[in-house]
Amino acid sequence: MATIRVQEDVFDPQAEQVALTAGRADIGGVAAFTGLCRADDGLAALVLEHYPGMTERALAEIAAEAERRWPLTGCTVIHRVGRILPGEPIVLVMTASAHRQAALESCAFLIDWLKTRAPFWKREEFPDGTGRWVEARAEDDAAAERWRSP
Amino acid sequence: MATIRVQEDVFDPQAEQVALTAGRADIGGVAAFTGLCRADDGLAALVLEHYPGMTERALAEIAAEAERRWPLTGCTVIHRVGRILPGEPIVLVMTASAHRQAALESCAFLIDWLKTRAPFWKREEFPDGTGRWVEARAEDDAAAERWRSP
Amino acid sequence: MNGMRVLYFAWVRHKIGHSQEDISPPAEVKDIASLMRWLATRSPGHAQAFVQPAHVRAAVNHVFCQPDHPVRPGDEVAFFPPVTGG
Amino acid sequence: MNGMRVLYFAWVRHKIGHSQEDISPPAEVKDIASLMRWLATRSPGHAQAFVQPAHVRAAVNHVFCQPDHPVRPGDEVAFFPPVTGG
Repeated sequence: MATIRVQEDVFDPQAEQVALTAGRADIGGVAAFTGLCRADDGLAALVLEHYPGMTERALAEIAAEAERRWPLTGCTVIHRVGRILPGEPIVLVMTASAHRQAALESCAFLIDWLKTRAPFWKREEFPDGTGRWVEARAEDDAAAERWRSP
Repeated sequence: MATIRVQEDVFDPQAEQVALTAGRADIGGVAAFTGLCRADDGLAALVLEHYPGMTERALAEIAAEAERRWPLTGCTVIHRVGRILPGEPIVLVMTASAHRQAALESCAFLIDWLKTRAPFWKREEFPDGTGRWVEARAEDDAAAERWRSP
Repeated sequence: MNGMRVLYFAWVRHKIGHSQEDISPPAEVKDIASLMRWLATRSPGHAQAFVQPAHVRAAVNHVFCQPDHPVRPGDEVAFFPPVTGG
Repeated sequence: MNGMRVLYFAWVRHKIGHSQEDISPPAEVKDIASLMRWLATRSPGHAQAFVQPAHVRAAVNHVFCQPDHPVRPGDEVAFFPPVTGG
């Protein structure tokens, strides 16, 4: 039921929100998180690599887990791959529910789990032509751990 | 620094996100919550009343509190008043930060505090012409209480 | 000026029948609680609006206040139900 | 089919120098850990990629796996650093 997309193109959060809510009057709230590319350390671009085939499966499982835990009317996950410039969006997670807390919590859950459970890798490119693989962060593991089932 | 608006017109979350992020490359994430009008019990419309003068002040104080608690690069709160039809948006809160958790948490904080600390009142209108004032909910008080300073 | 402006919202306004009035309460009206008791004597609608004072919230000069908050000439005082926005 | 397809991503791919290979490991390679040890013998790049096996994650047939997870002929096995999407 969730909408899952991996794409090179920039996405439009508003179009996704319309798709999630059009023609319905049972949705009390839509929560959305857009992750953006920061120009840390003079970054020229991020290059996003993924594991085609596994990525879609991992994202669908994460979305299905959100739908098991919260009463959602819909859920959208879009992740870009390829070359992404500073200021551009990287990822969108959006959830809709009759209830505000379900939308807010599931949105936070989706981005936390996506960061530790979906096969994407970021490489930073700098203006002088050098590059550096981004390292996984302990804070992201800790954020994902909050949502572990008891 | 926050953008605060009380208006009758429908708002455009995407335009607000562009306003919050345009020309910057120091934002890691934007969190947004849109509250929508549900057609509960066959509702025909919601009529939103507020206290002009106090409303703007209350919303500005709530936004300022969010900016004190989290390192935000920007924050937008838009609340509609007047007659709102099922499926239409009522409220938008949007926060931007270098850090994802700051954006997500402050967004949840803003909507929770707004619900208990901004002078808006909802009246439900039904197709038969009857009306009913919406009653405050204990869950909303509990949600706001989570954010009380120690 | 000797008086106060009082505003009413939502069902408090509905019961009283108008949204604002300028009043000059007697000297013994010193806080929100005593102002509510005095307002309740002004009409059957006022009496109904304030029959359960604990169900009514107040603001003085645009700030939410408790029943023991003082009121003074020149204040803008508002009475309303618990808020339900968002 | 007797072999396995192995895929490499991110710096594991960079160190090894290509993104996939079809291999036929000996019978004693029964799990992810022993497959990593065997792959490390194939070239200096492989050796460098697997020098600290705890820094490498694995998936078998598109599912994340621990080092003791079995591998069998016909499996698609992937090696990569901890993920950094989002």
